[in-house]
Amino acid sequence: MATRTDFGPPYFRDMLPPVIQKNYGQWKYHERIKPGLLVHVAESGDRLWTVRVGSPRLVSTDWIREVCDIADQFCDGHLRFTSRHNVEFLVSDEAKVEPLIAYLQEHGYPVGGTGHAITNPVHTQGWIHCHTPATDASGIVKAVMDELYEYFVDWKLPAYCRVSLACCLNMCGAVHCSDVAILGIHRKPPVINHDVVRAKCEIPNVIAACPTGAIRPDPKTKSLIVNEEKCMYCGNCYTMCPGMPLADPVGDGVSIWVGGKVSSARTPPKFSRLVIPYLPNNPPRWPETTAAVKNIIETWAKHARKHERMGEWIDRIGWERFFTLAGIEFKPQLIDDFTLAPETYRSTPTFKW
Amino acid sequence: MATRTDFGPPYFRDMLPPVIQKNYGQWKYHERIKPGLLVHVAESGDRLWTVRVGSPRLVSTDWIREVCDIADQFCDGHLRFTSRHNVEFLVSDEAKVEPLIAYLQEHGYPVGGTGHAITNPVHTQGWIHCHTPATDASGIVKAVMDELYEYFVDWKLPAYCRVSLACCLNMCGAVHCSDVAILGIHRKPPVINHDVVRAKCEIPNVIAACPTGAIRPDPKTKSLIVNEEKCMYCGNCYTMCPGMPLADPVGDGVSIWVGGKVSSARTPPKFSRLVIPYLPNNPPRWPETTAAVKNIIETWAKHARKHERMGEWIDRIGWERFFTLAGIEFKPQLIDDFTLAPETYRSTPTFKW
Amino acid sequence: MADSETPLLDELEEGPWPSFVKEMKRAAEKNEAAKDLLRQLERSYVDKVGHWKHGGIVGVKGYGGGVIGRYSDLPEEFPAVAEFHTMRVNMPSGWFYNTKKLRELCDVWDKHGSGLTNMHGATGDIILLGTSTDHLQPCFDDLAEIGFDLGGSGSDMRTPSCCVGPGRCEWACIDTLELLYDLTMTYQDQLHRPMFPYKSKMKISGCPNDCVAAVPRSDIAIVGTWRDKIRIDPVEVANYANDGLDIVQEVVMLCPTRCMTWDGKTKTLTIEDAECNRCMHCINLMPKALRPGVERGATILVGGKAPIVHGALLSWVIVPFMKIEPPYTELKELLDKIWEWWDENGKMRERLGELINRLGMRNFLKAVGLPAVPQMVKAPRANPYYFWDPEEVK
Amino acid sequence: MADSETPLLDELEEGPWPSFVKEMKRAAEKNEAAKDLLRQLERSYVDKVGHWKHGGIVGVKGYGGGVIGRYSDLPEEFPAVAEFHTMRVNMPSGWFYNTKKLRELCDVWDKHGSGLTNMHGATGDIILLGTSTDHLQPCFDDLAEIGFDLGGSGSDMRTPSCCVGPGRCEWACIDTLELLYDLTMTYQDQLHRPMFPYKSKMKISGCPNDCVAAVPRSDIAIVGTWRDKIRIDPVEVANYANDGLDIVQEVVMLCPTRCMTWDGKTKTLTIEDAECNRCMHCINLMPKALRPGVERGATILVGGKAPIVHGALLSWVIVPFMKIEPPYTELKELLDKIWEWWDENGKMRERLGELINRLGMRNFLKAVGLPAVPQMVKAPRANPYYFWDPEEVK
Ligand code: SRM
Ligand code: SRM
Ligand code: SRM
Ligand code: SRM
Ligand code: SF4
Ligand code: SF4
Ligand code: SF4
Ligand code: SF4
Ligand code: SF4
Ligand code: SF4
Ligand code: SF4
Ligand code: SF4
Repeated sequence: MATRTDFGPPYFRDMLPPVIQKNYGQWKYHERIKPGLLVHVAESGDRLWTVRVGSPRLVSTDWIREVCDIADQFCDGHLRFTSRHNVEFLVSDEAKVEPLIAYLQEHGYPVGGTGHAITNPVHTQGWIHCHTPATDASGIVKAVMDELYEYFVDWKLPAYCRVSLACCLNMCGAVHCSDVAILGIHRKPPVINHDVVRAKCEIPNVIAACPTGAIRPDPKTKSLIVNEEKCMYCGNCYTMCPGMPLADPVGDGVSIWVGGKVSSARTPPKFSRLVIPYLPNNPPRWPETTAAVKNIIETWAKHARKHERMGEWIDRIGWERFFTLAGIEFKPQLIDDFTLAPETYRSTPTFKW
Repeated sequence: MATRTDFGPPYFRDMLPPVIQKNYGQWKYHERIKPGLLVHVAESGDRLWTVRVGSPRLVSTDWIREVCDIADQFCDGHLRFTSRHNVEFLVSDEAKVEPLIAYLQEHGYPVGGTGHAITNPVHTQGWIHCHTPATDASGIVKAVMDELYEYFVDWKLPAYCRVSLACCLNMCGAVHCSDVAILGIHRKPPVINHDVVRAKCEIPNVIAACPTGAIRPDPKTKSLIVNEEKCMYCGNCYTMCPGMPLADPVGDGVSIWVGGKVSSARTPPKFSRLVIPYLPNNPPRWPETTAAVKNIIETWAKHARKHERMGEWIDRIGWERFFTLAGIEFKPQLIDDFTLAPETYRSTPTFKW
Repeated sequence: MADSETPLLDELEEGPWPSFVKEMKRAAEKNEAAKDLLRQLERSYVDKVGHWKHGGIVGVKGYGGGVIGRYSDLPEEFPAVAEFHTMRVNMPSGWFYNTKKLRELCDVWDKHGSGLTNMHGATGDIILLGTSTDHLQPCFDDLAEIGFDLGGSGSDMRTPSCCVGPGRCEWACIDTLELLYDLTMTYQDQLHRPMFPYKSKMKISGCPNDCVAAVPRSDIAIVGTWRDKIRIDPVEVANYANDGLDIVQEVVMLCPTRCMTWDGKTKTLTIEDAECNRCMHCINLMPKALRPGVERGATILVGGKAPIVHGALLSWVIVPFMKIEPPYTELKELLDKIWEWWDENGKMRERLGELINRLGMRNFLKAVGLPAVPQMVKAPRANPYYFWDPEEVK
Repeated sequence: MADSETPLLDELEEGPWPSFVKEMKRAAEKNEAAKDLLRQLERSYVDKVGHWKHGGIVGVKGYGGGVIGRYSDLPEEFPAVAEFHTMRVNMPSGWFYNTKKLRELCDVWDKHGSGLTNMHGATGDIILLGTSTDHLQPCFDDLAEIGFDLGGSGSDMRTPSCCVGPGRCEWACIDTLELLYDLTMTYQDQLHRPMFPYKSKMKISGCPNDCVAAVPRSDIAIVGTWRDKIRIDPVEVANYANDGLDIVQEVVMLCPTRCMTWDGKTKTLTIEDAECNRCMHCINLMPKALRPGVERGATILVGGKAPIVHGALLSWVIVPFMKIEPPYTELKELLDKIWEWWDENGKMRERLGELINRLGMRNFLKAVGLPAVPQMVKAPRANPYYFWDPEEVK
């Protein structure tokens, strides 16, 4: 059999429930009925209920089949996933909405994640499957979400709050614009294995990969030298060359970033910014990390105005005030010294004590 | 006679009028009585009137003596200059205030420059005395201020407005944070005189001086080569090396920048930003430049709210709206492509049409 | 518990949030690889480092991407994950499924892989997590059978994604789902065969809420918007006010352009539409009363990416407004020009945004034939270091 | 007019703004150099280029700076400006003069120079515009006689300047005039003998209004501020309101931190002082009613400069608050450390701000012994590229 290629993904229209087929592009408005439950009303008057549940993302085929069973029972076999990896059950029969929710709650599916809630953290592979992690992904997310559970299933927050995690600076979790980001970091330069470098790496490419120009060729060893003063442990050299591993039980850990956002609602997208440069890897529950995240979110929840995202709140009160309110110590690492650093320095005597 | 050195400037206390000697550091409040006239009231109840007049800055000793005569007549011989080169007559006798003003107005001294006015443009040498100008200084300032005169002697503006001029990118006029800046620019790369380069220039220093790395040594001529594609005519190489002049009657001219500010009142200091990349040198009155400056100021005056500086107004309405309101065409040069350029790009679909 | 091989991970079975450890254990019941994965992960929890070797190139016939090779660095201890490659499977637009398709997928994966998946990966693919080299081709063939193709990896166009859009959202200004499908099909070659200087990501959101994070997370972001006025239903506005929405505090005061006024007496909301920047906030708060305009299209932004190499970037506006209608010719011509310029000028591992920074936005715009407009910038330049075409200087 | 040698410049005698051309003509009546300057300038107005040669090093005994050498490139045509050097004369603090001193200065300059001056130069000096090489030393000697010393030029500390401060301003939080005099005297050597990698400017403003443009225009900016509460005189506040100041629109709404509330009924203004950032706006609008607090000092900012070489910079906060009292020991120790670090590490023509950017703020702070505090930044870093001391990683 000749291999068929380039046929693309299944056509989405074949997947849509009839109510969507009929009202495609003809939605008029929606309402948030309660946490985890939306209703969308079409111009035709038709209604579509969505019940959103949290997923661990790393799931077995059994879990998928289970979810399918539920969709068969309540949604005529239709469901979708969200851009943040939640499951959405698409219900066209009002009578099935409450039974579905009851069923889900009974079976341990967290119903929520809509509106002014914390939704599913976008995250990454970590020790499960990647070769460059500075921390785990699924484990921290589980530990953090156990702590933040109430904010997923209920509306207790002033605004949206997106928590994300990436296990190394590659930032596959695209944490760079999250209200709260958890980012794995290394703190030690690569330990060079010259044999591997010689055998497997293209020296010029490795040199070019270093953002700070810390790597230079070593004619003596026919390998590389890292200027450790200039290395900020990004791991980019390791991505290019297996001879330069950075992972280290003492060096590795987690950093916390806050105030990013993606949407352009009210204010344009913002980058998340470093507030805690290092917390240790402390499996299985990363207590320092979960505590830090919870503290930040609850400080924000306590002080922000309605509809004010983390970053919008901080922009209003000032970063210096954020640190006092959250009780976080300001560390030298927080001061930028990369290429756009001057844009972050304060050029005015106006600030708060 | 052995030369005396390092004795420093005259001691300022010897210059202070008695009312200041007495009330030094004990001022309580001030009032802006009318354009050009301030009164400062001391804790002691003493009062000091200040009458401010515009100066052409480039003045003869005769002018200084004339001003001294006036100070002798009305101020017991005391006066000062301001950080923007105006003269301030310091009057301690209320009875002399109005006669002084009458005298000044009669003799062609512009009384004004205080409060919500345009004050004296900080400016530079231009063709009068510098070796690197791309335009003149005093001439444009005179032409512009003739047009803006009413805004100096009266309070017709929503807020402070600082106009400044520098005749080359060295920006001695420190125009980089002005409400409206007039900046001389070259538009042609240096024309290299290899003999001069060889005789007078330190090649490595010239190469290092170029912000874009456009200069490289030419082993053949023992001189330099400029990569014209990379040259943005900053003139920095010429500052280092007389063999690289850029001045050119066709290439040279003026650019217009807006929205900068210095004070931290309300909002932190801001840089001025390019809105017109080139206007021709058209002495003696630079009509294109004066018209452009006037148009910008009057557009701002018409649309801004009270106390809203040029840059604050633009920040509120958005730069895209500034261009439509001012009727200025947006040119490709306005888009940054220097080192901090990405910070100026728009990362949101939210803007005005 | 005392005898458990995975005491640390076992702790993560507790707690209200659904447990990935439970999922791993479920898979481990049927699958040796899943079992060894669990054991190796426990080891990582003890050692505080990962236990995968660096990289490894594997694939399926005719494709250059779509599979991530992975090998344990402790193959003796965990032989079932000695080879443990991931397949990235292209999801349907909007992640819509019927249960039939999903079950078929599960069957294929139980046959060939660990039975573990990510639903979904951060780029949007279905991630089939862990199989051996010799299963790759058969697995692909079986996937093809049920209509699932691979997504991207390596220096290719990555699997593009889009928000739910017209499928369920009243604000979709463009047909995100159909556009995504069309582009995916048009660029199958770019998706499957790495040929670029580096990865290129595309994401499509139906409106500025950007539910698929196009602006920060894609080299090419297509975000729906409109050119005309917000449509107001005054009766519904008044209803929101009556129902307790504080229109002044929650809407008017948070409008970034302050282009709204509220007359509390007549309960009338007025929008000075020319000053509205279409941020969606007021619409978000009153979906029954306010709606995007009817002259719809998209803003195109480019350059977004994560930090590697020169720092993270958000995408930048290069086309303020483009009509987006089949066959999407204008858009595709632009995409082709962008990729061509990048392909010609980009260094290895240089994303589009970094190349634009290196060569200058001005050069980029010229190369792809776009005019400079103020909508592209937050503010014009503050430095006087700009260039002239010798033609202009006469 | 038809016969005038300077028809273009003559046009600039018209109009309401005082004319520098008139001034030049006045000087030209008595002085040949002033006359040739006028004629050469007319030539520039025709040619649209300057007519001065590049540079030229001249000076007075014992000093390395203070004189700007200048030579005409048309010496045959304009022989009286063949040599036409400028002397930068250090002005008194706050540009305060009595007429006696000024007349003495005029006499010296009429004797030795063109009779033309700038009152003042953009850095603050008295600019004596144009003399010949052989007059430099005698002119300096005569200036010394009447107590005027030279200012800076070249790679030295430039003539520092300050706002009028306690001389006439109720808001001065530090004694700008005295501090300026003291620093000028302390650093005479640095001022007169170029010894740095490049120029170093210092400016002192008494409050955040920054009337001497310290933040954008100096490498080292000293700006007065306070730590405690704004002092309110409630009666005067009410008076302003009664006199027509719209306290809500003009004050409260423009307060950047929105830390003020206005009770229209009782005419009471309340400031939540902890949230005030001391921007001065409310004080500026109601000088009779509001005043800076009493615990006063200065914020120190460094790095400001014009664009050459790597782009313009505004100064950055490095000390949020420092008491500024004679003998200013803490301040001077800091200045010494800053210059020392710059001197040791700076490349030729590298201003302080550029050096900090090149070596990193972190390194700078460490070298001068200042702790990292949030007041130094608008926002913490957004990129994950940061360093650790090996000592910290244990
Ligand atoms: C289902 C989903 C789209 C999809 O194709 O999968 C979606 C669906 C909706 N979004 Fe979203 N958003 C979805 C991801 C996002 C993201 C992307 C992300 O988080 O990575 C964003 C950007 C977040 C950010 O700024 O960091 C996003 C920012 C918004 C906003 C703007 C919120 C804000 O004020 O900043 C709205 C408007 C609102 O709800 O007020 C919105 C509104 C909506 C509405 C109300 C749109 C509608 O009329 O149907 C939908 C229900 C929202 C809810 O959760 O209450 N959606 N939405 C995504 C659900 C993710 C999840 O499982 O939690
Ligand atoms: C005399 C002078 C100081 C000196 O030592 O020479 C001075 C004197 C005063 N300034 Fe100033 N400022 C002086 C240059 C400046 C500068 C510097 C500059 O323009 O280069 C600034 C920064 C301008 C900028 O932001 O671009 C400056 C920004 C202010 C401000 C803040 C204005 C704002 O809203 O942004 C105030 C407060 C106010 O007036 O409301 C102020 C207030 C004052 C007060 C009211 C202070 C006082 O209580 O005496 C003085 C009279 C102001 C007036 O003109 O109405 N002064 N003032 C300077 C006069 C320059 C001139 O001749 O025009
Ligand atoms: C699987 C996934 C994480 C996840 O758990 O979901 C992932 C996993 C990897 N990413 Fe990623 N990236 C994944 C989404 C992302 C995203 C998010 C997105 O696409 O929206 C980003 C940030 C956005 C971006 O591309 O800028 C991302 C930015 C990176 C980078 C840094 C790229 C950059 O220019 O900054 C690298 C490093 C590289 O390419 O060398 C990288 C590299 C990798 C590699 C291939 C590791 C490597 O160095 O070669 C990881 C393989 C892990 C494994 O063994 O399975 N991954 N990666 C995501 C892909 C799943 C999918 O196809 O759906
Ligand atoms: C006279 C004066 C302009 C004026 O008409 O007032 C002036 C004139 C010159 N400046 Fe300046 N600068 C003058 C204040 C400034 C200022 C304003 C300030 O000090 O507040 C600046 C911007 C602030 C700064 O320093 O960053 C300034 C930034 C420059 C620069 C660019 C420095 C930079 O780092 O960006 C240069 C170029 C250089 O140093 O090579 C320069 C160089 C020059 C030279 C020496 C020309 C040269 O390339 O060698 C000019 C001599 C002109 C002449 O023949 O008389 N001048 N120069 C000002 C000094 C008068 C005084 O002492 O009071
Ligand atoms: S963030 Fe880093 S460690 Fe985590 S999956 Fe991506 S590349 Fe791997
Ligand atoms: S880890 Fe990053 S900074 Fe360090 S040597 Fe490798 S590429 Fe360079
Ligand atoms: S701005 Fe340029 S041309 Fe003008 S005085 Fe300064 S250095 Fe000379
Ligand atoms: S003018 Fe400026 S950019 Fe051009 S070569 Fe000289 S230093 Fe370089
Ligand atoms: S991006 Fe806009 S159109 Fe798409 S789902 Fe979100 S709110 Fe709806
Ligand atoms: S969409 Fe945004 S900018 Fe437009 S009126 Fe609504 S809140 Fe204001
Ligand atoms: S800076 Fe402040 S103290 Fe100095 S003159 Fe201006 S307002 Fe007064
Ligand atoms: S000084 Fe500025 S921040 Fe403080 S209360 Fe007044 S206006 Fe507000």
